[in-house]
Amino acid sequence: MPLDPQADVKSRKFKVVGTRPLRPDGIDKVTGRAKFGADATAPGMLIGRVLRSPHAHARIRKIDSSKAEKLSGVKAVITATDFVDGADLDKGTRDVLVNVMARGKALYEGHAVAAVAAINATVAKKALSLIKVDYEVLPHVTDVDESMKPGAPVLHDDLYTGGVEPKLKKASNVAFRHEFGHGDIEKGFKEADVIVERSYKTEATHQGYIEPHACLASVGPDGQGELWVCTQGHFMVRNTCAALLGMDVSKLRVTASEIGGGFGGKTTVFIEPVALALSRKANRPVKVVMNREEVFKATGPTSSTSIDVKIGAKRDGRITAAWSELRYQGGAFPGSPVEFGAMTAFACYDLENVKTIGYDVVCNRPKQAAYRAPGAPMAAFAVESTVEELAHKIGMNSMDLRLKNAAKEGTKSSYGPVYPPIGIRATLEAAKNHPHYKAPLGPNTGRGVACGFWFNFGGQTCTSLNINIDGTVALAVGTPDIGGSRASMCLMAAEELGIPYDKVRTIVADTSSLGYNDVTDGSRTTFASGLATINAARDAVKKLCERAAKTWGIPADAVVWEDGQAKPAGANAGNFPPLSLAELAANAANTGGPIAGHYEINADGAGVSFATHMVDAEVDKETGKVEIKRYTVCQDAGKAIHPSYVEGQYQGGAAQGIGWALNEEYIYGKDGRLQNAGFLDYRIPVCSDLPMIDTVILEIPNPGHPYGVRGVGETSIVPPMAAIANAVSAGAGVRMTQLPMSPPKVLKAINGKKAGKQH
Amino acid sequence: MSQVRVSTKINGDAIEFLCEADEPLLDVLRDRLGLTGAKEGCGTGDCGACSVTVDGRLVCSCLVLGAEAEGREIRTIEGMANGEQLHPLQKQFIAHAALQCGICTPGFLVAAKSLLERNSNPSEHEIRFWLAGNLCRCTGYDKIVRAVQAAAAEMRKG
Amino acid sequence: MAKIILPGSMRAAAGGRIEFEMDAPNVQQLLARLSAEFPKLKPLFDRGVSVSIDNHMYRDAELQPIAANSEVYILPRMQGG
Amino acid sequence: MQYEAPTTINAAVKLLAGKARTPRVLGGGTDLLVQMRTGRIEPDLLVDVKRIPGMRDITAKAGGFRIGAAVSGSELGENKALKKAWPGVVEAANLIGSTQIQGRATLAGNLCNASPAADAVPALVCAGAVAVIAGPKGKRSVPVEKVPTAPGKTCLKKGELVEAILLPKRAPRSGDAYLRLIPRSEMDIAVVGVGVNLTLDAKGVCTAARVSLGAVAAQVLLVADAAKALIGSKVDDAALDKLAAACSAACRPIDDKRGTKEYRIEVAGVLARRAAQIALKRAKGSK
Repeated sequence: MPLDPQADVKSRKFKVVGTRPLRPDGIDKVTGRAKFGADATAPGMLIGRVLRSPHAHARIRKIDSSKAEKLSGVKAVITATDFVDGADLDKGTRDVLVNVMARGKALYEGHAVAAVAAINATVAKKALSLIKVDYEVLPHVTDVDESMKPGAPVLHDDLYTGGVEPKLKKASNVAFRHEFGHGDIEKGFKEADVIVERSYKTEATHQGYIEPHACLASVGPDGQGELWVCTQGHFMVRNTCAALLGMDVSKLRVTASEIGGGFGGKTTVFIEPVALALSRKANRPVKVVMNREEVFKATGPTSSTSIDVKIGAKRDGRITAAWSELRYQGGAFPGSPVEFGAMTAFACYDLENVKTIGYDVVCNRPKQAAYRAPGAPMAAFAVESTVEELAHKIGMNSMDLRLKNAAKEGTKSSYGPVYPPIGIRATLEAAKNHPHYKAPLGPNTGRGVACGFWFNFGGQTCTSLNINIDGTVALAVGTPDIGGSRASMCLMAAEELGIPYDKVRTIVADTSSLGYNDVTDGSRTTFASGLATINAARDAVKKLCERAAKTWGIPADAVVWEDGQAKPAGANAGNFPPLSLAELAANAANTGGPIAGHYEINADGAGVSFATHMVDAEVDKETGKVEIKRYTVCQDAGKAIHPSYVEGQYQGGAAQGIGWALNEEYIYGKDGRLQNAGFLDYRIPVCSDLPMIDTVILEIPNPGHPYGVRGVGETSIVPPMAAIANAVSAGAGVRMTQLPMSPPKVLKAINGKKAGKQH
Repeated sequence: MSQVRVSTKINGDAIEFLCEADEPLLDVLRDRLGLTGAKEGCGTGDCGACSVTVDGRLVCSCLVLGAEAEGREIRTIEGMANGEQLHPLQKQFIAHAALQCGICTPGFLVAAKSLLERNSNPSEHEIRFWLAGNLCRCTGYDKIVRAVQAAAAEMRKG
Repeated sequence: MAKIILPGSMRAAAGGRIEFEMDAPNVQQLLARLSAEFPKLKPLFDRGVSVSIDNHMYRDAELQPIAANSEVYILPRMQGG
Repeated sequence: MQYEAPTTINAAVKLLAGKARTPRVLGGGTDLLVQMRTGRIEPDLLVDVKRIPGMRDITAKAGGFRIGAAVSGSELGENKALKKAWPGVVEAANLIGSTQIQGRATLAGNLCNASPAADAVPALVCAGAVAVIAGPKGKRSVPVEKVPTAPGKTCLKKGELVEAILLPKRAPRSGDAYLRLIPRSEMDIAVVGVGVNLTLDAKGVCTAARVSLGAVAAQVLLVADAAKALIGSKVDDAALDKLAAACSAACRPIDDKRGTKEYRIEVAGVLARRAAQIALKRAKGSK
């Protein structure tokens, strides 16, 4: 992969990168013209609806759909038997197959058991009521600690804990045991003057994207299929659906609609294979749109967790040992992000002795999906809360304690590799020097600080850049735009080509128009699609120079590209007036035909990213209600391509973290059913809950990207819960160890402190 | 189920449609009239993505029946711009990067317009509480509030 | 020889160790040799791994060359939201 | 299902008293449409009362106010005279849902939905409001606290509907207030709600008071002991302590997803104290 040395990145003077032009999709989105998942229709379109399990755990004895099939207007009814049997699928894909449509057992309330396609929603609804499912209700478990206990109802009798030897004799709900770290923990704790040990719990939260999952599928008798869908990765959707339906990948074309939020929740499939299977059976286009209740019950929230942390330090604040055991439930299938929790828990610090153990646990809840820096925010909540307490116990300013132990270039990370240049120290210093840090606090108000880390990654990426006849540029990328990335792509292409931003139009191409692209996740799009865009542009520039050379009859290497023009490299190259991109494009037919640039890569070298958040929280000590009074985010972006959308990622991550910290939670009843599957009682922050969110963009260039870009989307949700817990604990005068910190929990803690139960 | 015949005005145009007696106005707009700018985020009046005005009153179209539109005047996001001329709110939302994914944007714009029609110089507090029924999961609301303030200022200048 | 470090979760499967001195031209052959020596590692590798070679992270790196003095960390396959 | 929009009360009563098995009155519809969507109810007839003259009017009556059953929260908030006389009632009504919900939701609907957590009801109860009910046998007036009989149930008989809510004439030196606890700043159902309405004499001694609690029992409670705690006092700390104690003592709450028993009991007292202080300030400020 071509790397510009970091010196170049630092010294480089950008022309358009770093400016704040209007986004290309802006007008469509403010006029209601933009087409999202549910906005598509097709001739002869049917409406698909899914029948879901009312039980948290039940054996499916029999499904009788005969009455539904006979109902006038019903065109197809499907169950698990309408998909492949899964024998040839890898374990991960097989789990998706079973999650998409239950086989043998319903593993959580909302688990799909059948689906219908009918001429309208009314008939489809009636048809669902006519499908009779014979359930044998089984004992269930929804709490992570309960699920690990011997004697808990076992979800999968073929699930044996991985990562332990010898193999356990009994199947259990513990899917895997992870372990990371280095040094000698026991030795480290012996050296410590002060040790703080605490246990924490966090509830499951949902990504809460405002657009429910929606798709429109059309499969013909020839097996050719089309799918319109809101997703973070239409190539992933194509490959997974083809596998689940036994289709050739080439026969399925997937088009990504505008997407109304994802945050990780749209990195897998739920209704897409169902819609395709219904369409295949009915031989008609079928539209399936989830309602909000289905989104909460049957998509992929993140893990609820139970975490123990123990940290020891010298009187001077130097941490001598750090240990954590993390237990994450990932719903009804293995794959909770506990390994990333265990890897990131202490990633902000330079530690001699560190050890983390993670348990991946299954229980009767929907299969978790990625949520923004999967696994990291809960671990950061536990660790950064403990670090804060440690500082208090030592009698040291917690900001200084963090600075004293902060990781730096050359630090061996808690998950293994040694860090290249990183920004943790810079974000801490930016926070410490921010006016917010010195501002006076109101009554019953606490100020909290916390750090966060995320890996970021690159992944498979393919872009195509076509020079149009008038010198404008059409750029095709394969990564859905979930937060304004088309604007960033236009900026990077314009920068390389030396043309104005508005001469470039970026589209998200369908799966038949480009090579495979990984999902828009891992904060990879501006990094990886940006990298591919820059190199596709450079490929085009090379060809443009060749065309100029041809025109002038001089060698290609005697031509340089400057300010959107081909010029002779120097006096001895000959004296020719520059040829602009527009001129070269207009004459392309005579110099060798269309001019295009391409680039394919499996991008690595995505730089890790750090953030420090600072928050003031006021606590009503009589009711336990918390109000966020002020919030500041300091984060390393490497290089901000479009600063407005970098700020937007910082602010959005902070806001989601505030919801997670204060009020968002999955609430289960004794019956194992979700009690708050709606926006009324699943309380995401509303406009009047929040203050303005101040941002500080730091730019410590990532050597792995030509412009120094680091992903920014995920790191911003890692520190908030810890920062807010530290602020609320200070304001309430009692350490909060459970999320969410809802009014009843906070008041109970305050009363407990009064009664001398906790200090 | 007996269908209801409704004559109404949408964005100034006289419109007639047939709908089910229990069919929400949102479904009529989206599925029968092709006005998909109003979005269904929840269907229970908790997210505001389906905001429209009925006789100048801001409502969730998922909580209004199509049948109730008889003789009323409905305004939707599709009627907000004056031909090619964007409403100041639309301009400022783009200029302030007040949208990321954009699914909540039509609802916010319709709601904010209704606020500025009643209060030409709202405080941040007034803006935040007026818009509390419009959920946005991307932006943290910061840039949305700033965009509304900027549009209000632009409109006061006239 | 290159220094290979496995995650702690593979210790049991690798006969109680996680650090190895081993030469392999690339990641694919490294994993093959480790699996040959410790068959119980194979299923763990098959879950998917990311690899850090000399502090550079790779998610799909089968053919990444490994130098004689490289430091190689086997890590879980990266995901994101 | 059938939709009707009659233009007279009699026509509405006739429809509701007719052969429809599960008729429902459609006012603002902000609860009704949600219940229909979630399948909790499946009405065979909807009677939209918004086209009946007077249903959307607020008029002065016997020194008080007559509020038509279809008047929306926004319309209440925009009526200066009503807001001046009954600020607690108006602020309670305006707490229901979002601006969008306010464009539709009505006092009568909030009352007839018969939710123990309804925000407007405690304020109406302590205001001594009366519901005017029209039916096949003519009209009757019922104190609002008597309208809900159980969660989701009312005293309305087949064919009856609430036509208007009456608020009494305001005595001098009177003030009311409503406070609720919700986890967010907006958009939530009350975990606890407290209404206080009091009147002072020239010396500032409380001569009359009504105190009501929401979301702490199967129905909104009118708490006589809480009123006693205020009457005869200058609403000083001692009286407020008694008020808080009486309110907490009156609670018969449940544990649910929105709050615990002990939380509701404790916070009922806290909010009662705060609401009484606001009501007192308003009473002193009013002529």
